[in-house]
Amino acid sequence: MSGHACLQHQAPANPALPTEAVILGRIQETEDIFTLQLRLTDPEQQWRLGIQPGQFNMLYRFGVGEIPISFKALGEDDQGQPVLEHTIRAVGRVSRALAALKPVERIGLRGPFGQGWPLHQAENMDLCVVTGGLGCAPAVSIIEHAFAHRALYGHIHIIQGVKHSADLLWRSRYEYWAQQPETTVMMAADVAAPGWPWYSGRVTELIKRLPLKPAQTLVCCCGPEPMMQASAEQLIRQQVPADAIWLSMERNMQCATGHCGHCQFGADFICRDGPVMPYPRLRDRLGLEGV
Amino acid sequence: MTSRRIRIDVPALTRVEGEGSLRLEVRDGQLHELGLSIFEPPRFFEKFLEGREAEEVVDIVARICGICPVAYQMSALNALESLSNDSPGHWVQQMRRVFYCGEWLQSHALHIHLLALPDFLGFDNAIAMAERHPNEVKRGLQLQGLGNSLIRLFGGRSVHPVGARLGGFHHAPEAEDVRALIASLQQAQSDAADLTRFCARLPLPEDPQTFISVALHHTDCYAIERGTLRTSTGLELTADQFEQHFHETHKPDSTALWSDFNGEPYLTGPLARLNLNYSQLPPFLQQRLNEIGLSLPCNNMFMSLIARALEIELVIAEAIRLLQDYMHPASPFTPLTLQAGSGYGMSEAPRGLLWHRYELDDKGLIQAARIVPPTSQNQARIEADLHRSLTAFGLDNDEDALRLRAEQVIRNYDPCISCATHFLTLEKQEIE
Amino acid sequence: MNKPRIAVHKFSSCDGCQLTFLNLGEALLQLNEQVEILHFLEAGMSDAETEVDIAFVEGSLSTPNELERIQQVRANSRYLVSIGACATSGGLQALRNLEGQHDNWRDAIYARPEFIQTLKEVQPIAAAVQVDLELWGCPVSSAQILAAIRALLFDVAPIDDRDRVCLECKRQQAVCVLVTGAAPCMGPVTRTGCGALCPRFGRACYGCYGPSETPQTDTLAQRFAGFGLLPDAIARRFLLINSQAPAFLHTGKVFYHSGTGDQDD
Amino acid sequence: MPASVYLPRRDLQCLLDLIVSQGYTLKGPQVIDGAILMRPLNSTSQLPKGLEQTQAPGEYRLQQTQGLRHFSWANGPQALKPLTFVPRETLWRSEAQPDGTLKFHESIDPPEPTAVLGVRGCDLAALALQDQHFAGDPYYQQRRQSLLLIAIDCSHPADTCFCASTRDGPDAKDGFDLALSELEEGFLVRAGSQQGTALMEQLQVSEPTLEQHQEAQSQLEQARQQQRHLPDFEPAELIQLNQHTAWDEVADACLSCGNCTSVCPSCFCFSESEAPELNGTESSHQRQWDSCFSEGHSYIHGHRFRPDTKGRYRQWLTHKFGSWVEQYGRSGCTGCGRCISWCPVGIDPLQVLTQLGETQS
Ligand SMILES: Cc1cc2nc3c(=O)[nH]c(=O)nc-3n(C[C@H](O)[C@H](O)[C@H](O)COP(=O)(O)OP(=O)(O)OC[C@H]3O[C@@H](n4cnc5c(N)ncnc54)[C@H](O)[C@@H]3O)c2cc1C
Ligand code: SF4
Ligand code: SF4
Ligand code: SF4
Repeated sequence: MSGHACLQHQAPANPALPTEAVILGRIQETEDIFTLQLRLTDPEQQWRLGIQPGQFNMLYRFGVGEIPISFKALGEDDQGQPVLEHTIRAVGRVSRALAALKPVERIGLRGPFGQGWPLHQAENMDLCVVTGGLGCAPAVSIIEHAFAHRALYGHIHIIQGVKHSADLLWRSRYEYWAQQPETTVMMAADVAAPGWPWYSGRVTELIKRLPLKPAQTLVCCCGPEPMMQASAEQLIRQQVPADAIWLSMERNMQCATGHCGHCQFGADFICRDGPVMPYPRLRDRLGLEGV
Repeated sequence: MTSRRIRIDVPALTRVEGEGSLRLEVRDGQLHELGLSIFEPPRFFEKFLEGREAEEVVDIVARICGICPVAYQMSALNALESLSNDSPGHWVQQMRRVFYCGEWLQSHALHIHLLALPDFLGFDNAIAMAERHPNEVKRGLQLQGLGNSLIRLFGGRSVHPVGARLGGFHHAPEAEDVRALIASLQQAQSDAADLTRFCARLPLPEDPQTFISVALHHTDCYAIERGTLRTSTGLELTADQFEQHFHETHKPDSTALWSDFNGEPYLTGPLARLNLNYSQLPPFLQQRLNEIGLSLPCNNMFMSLIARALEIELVIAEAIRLLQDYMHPASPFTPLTLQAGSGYGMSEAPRGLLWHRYELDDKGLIQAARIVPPTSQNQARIEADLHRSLTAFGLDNDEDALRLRAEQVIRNYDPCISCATHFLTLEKQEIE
Repeated sequence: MNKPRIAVHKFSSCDGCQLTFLNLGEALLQLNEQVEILHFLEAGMSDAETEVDIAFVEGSLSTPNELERIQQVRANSRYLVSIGACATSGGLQALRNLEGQHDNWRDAIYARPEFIQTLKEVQPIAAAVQVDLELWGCPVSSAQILAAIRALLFDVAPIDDRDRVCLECKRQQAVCVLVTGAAPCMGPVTRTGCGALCPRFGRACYGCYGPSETPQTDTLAQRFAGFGLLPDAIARRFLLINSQAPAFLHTGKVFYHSGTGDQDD
Repeated sequence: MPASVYLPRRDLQCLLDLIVSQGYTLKGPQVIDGAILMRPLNSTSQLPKGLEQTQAPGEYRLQQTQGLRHFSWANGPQALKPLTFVPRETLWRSEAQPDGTLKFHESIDPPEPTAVLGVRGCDLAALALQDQHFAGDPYYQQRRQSLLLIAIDCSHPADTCFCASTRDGPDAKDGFDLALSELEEGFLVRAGSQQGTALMEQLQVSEPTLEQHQEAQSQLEQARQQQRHLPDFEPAELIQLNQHTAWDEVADACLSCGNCTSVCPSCFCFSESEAPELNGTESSHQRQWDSCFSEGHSYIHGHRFRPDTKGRYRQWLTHKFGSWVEQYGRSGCTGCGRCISWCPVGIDPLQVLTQLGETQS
């Protein structure tokens, strides 16, 4: 049982057309990461709240453009009504323009798009969430989901790797998770500044130390492709079945409906066939330059 | 008169094309110093033309001036094509005239509305003026836009158009685009007539002076894209005779050269053209002259404004006439073979005579080029005019009034200072 | 609400890019509702020293005075946009850099060369000060200008489209002049923005928008050679309006004065 | 093969009139700027007559002959793609209301019914591929459904054509409403849809003679004798040949200009952009043809997956001939040869494939 089952999925007549969402809340998470809490203003569009962890929406800033942003979580407003949460890092044109918005302002939204994490397959299993790089929203969504439905999952391993210890964003979040029962949080920095309490070295080294139960672990991995590949291969060496390893991929996306061609990864359209995909499907192509 | 010293420095003239400055000093009721200087840095265009193919010339000379690129292209083509035994033919000749009408229309409308009118209606600029006179400004912008559309029809874009080539055009407009444009031109005719009337009602200063008018003349029509050179002194010259009578000198505080006609300042531009060719205006414009009570020839430079308005009416009518029976040609150009030698050409840029000379070698490359644009020709006239009009206006006027009057006088010539800087030729040395 | 303040400055140029503003037609009046134009000599606003949010700079740097003036413009503006080939690459007048003949030319032309203060080399704006956005093209189009202003009004960086003319040429359904007529078209290495004007008019692009991203200029030059163009003619294709843009300069120089096949010896 | 009827050449105009009388805007081949383009057509006199062409890598030339045929050439720079997947269009508009709310308006104009005369087998095959790709795209679908297609069996393939080896030509296989086979004196006409049958029934036609059948047959046989062929290679393995030196060679020769993808009738990539009005209260969201040869195609913030020509060429070739098979059950190439002719430097992907295939096996 996952998500809000009451929300029926309903395909829109024109998947290219956004609907309006109002910003109810805006949380500054770090200097350049912020979370938007959104409500869809059109009652007929509420089906979109059926979005699952790992899926994404296209968020539109009026006059500027649209970008793909992963679903983070469904929260609640004061009245107990669901609000859609997206966590965004301000990096370029559109994301910065979104960052400038305040509550009550409106944006456009369309989605959900793509394949999310395999929640059903994960039920009753241990979860191992491996992320690399700077703040990875798809990983957060599955962790949030697992804590929201804690009974459905076994042990939760959270592994985060960063290049430099200073890159770790959202430290408080990890510290909070680390305090939860049945939860392991481990962090690695390739280069660590003095005072870094966690591991310094590669994520794969951390993975080696994990007390995994390979046969009953589902891996959710998200981050730079070389890191995901190395992690997956390491996990396989530790007897985790390849098809229990899931990766969240990233490519340029314009339409999110599998038409614009930008997100092709070999034969897959990341927006439609992914972004979350099982490792065996990606294995041959990962690491091929220019694919 | 009490002893008074006024120094007026307009370090950067506004509402002229390009950059120039004005300095004048009145001492004890006498104009002590007066200097219009142009400090556009030299761009050495004539040098860049050396070693280029004849085909490349139109794209290069267009870039001397963003305001009247068509004029540069047409004068250059006239000069280069004079080196061929063939001519581009009737269709090309007519369509070049239409193309040129577009430039007159856009340039004159721009000058009247954005550059000159604010002077006479008491605003700093057209945008401020638009708040009080929205309809007039919109009308002007629409006329200007129409001129641009006409240029675009043949050139793709209105600044540095890409359509002109040796022997004709690269591309002939589609008949349906021509039809659409004729409709807009017809609609604009009453606006243009209103514009002339509007200008004629403005309280333009009375300021008669004597000057020599120089303009092209053509037996068949009001000269625009071709003709022979005529002066109000009764001379008639072909392009190759120009250098015998017109000379340029370098004035120290300026990057521009000054041109004179047998040692005298002279006027080129709308008023000079009208003075020499008014009898060729179509009947409806003869009527308009009566209606507004303008008698020609006219020796008041302030009437240049009205001359431009009349020429706007003229080119709209000309464009309609020439496009009326538009036929898509089998080819938009005639292939021409150019012989080695010196080619001379001229045409009437919106602000006056534009003369070119090219020396072509037997490989088809340009050996030398010389270009004399209108602003250098009017330069001496502008200074003479400033002297005269400011004195007539009354040097005891206050500083602001003097400055405004001086600027108005300069704007009468619609000087295009960006072009005023490249007519730099080696020949000058010899003359010095 | 305070309207953003705008200035339009002119350096060595033909005025064509400024004219893009004056050619906006009624959009010019609309623009005036959105922004406050403080300095724009040709339009009659003169306040060169005022602080502005956006300064548009036309023209290249070719005198010592211009070098000083651009510093001041930079200091006074939050966002500096260079517009047109002159400002972005030196423009046509930068052709004089190639010959290095500046002093000779000047002395030969002017009776009083001591009054002519010019730099030995024509430079683009970015050679002297930091430029926030470059709008290429000779001239820039009004669509480019309006898009840039609109983006800045939304407080976002304008889009810098570096695709080549070929892509737009095909979108416009123009027929390729290179393939049908062996015309030495610069479209494959030239930045889009003009709407593929020249090919639509049946002629070869002459590169007035400057180099595109990853411009394969050497490859294209080889193709021109295959069409029978002599080295100097190839050089002239690259060394024209954007002769100082590195990619064009590089390939142009390879062929420049490298022999036309009819030397005396 | 469905029964065909004979239409004398002089009666071709009747077919055009019939189509127009049914409310279609008719487009057909015409010579524009030295190439054959599909333009509004109302008279057979606008059609090329006796026109032939030579196509070679990077070269396309038309020649006028004394012949009477209207279709004695292979193709122009574009297939049907611009009619269904248009080069640039607005997808929707948004409006910022004074109260701060946003309104979205879908922008799909009902297309006018359009008939196209002169469609080739390779183009029909490519259309079928795009039909698959754009299945869920309302913008494409609307226009697609308004098309009436009059195909022509190709009698004069160009040197660049290899449709026989992709099995998409030279004759029109399916997906047309009517198909014509041009003979010296007239046309054999066959219907491929109910609409086509209905049209055919309204034409003044006769039974074809045995000779006419034979003429069509031998002409087709001859058209099948093409010089170029799809080389042998294993589509699924193409992408694994990532390090092959063939890529370096082609990267040196290629301009990264994207002409090959733009003329390719099956290429579907597009990019989206926002075009806000100056007033700041209205904006339109547009899409336009893009190409895997553009820098934006592989861009994500801070990284380009294919920064250079090598990677871009590899994407084009491995997608078109490789991953396409996995995506849509067949290769994305229908043998029209456009990418060969319209490449400004005359790169022939078949040669690159051959090179790749040689070391592969
Ligand atoms: C499936 C998916 C989920 C994502 N989820 C999140 C998330 O939850 N939070 C978050 O902060 N970021 C997320 N990203 C990345 C986010 O989409 C980019 O940071 C964003 O597109 C950058 O756009 P920009 O206009 O700010 O940057 P610019 O660098 O100005 O980019 C210009 C344009 O390029 C395209 N583009 C650039 N980067 C990317 C990218 N990484 N992916 C796709 N298109 C791109 C967009 O069209 C963008 O507008 C996700 C990306 C994908 C593909
Ligand atoms: S096609 Fe080339 S030369 Fe012509 S306008 Fe465009 S960029 Fe300039
Ligand atoms: S990825 Fe390249 S080859 Fe594939 S459809 Fe897009 S443009 Fe064509
Ligand atoms: S293969 Fe040819 S057409 Fe395609 S991108 Fe390269 S040069 Fe351009």
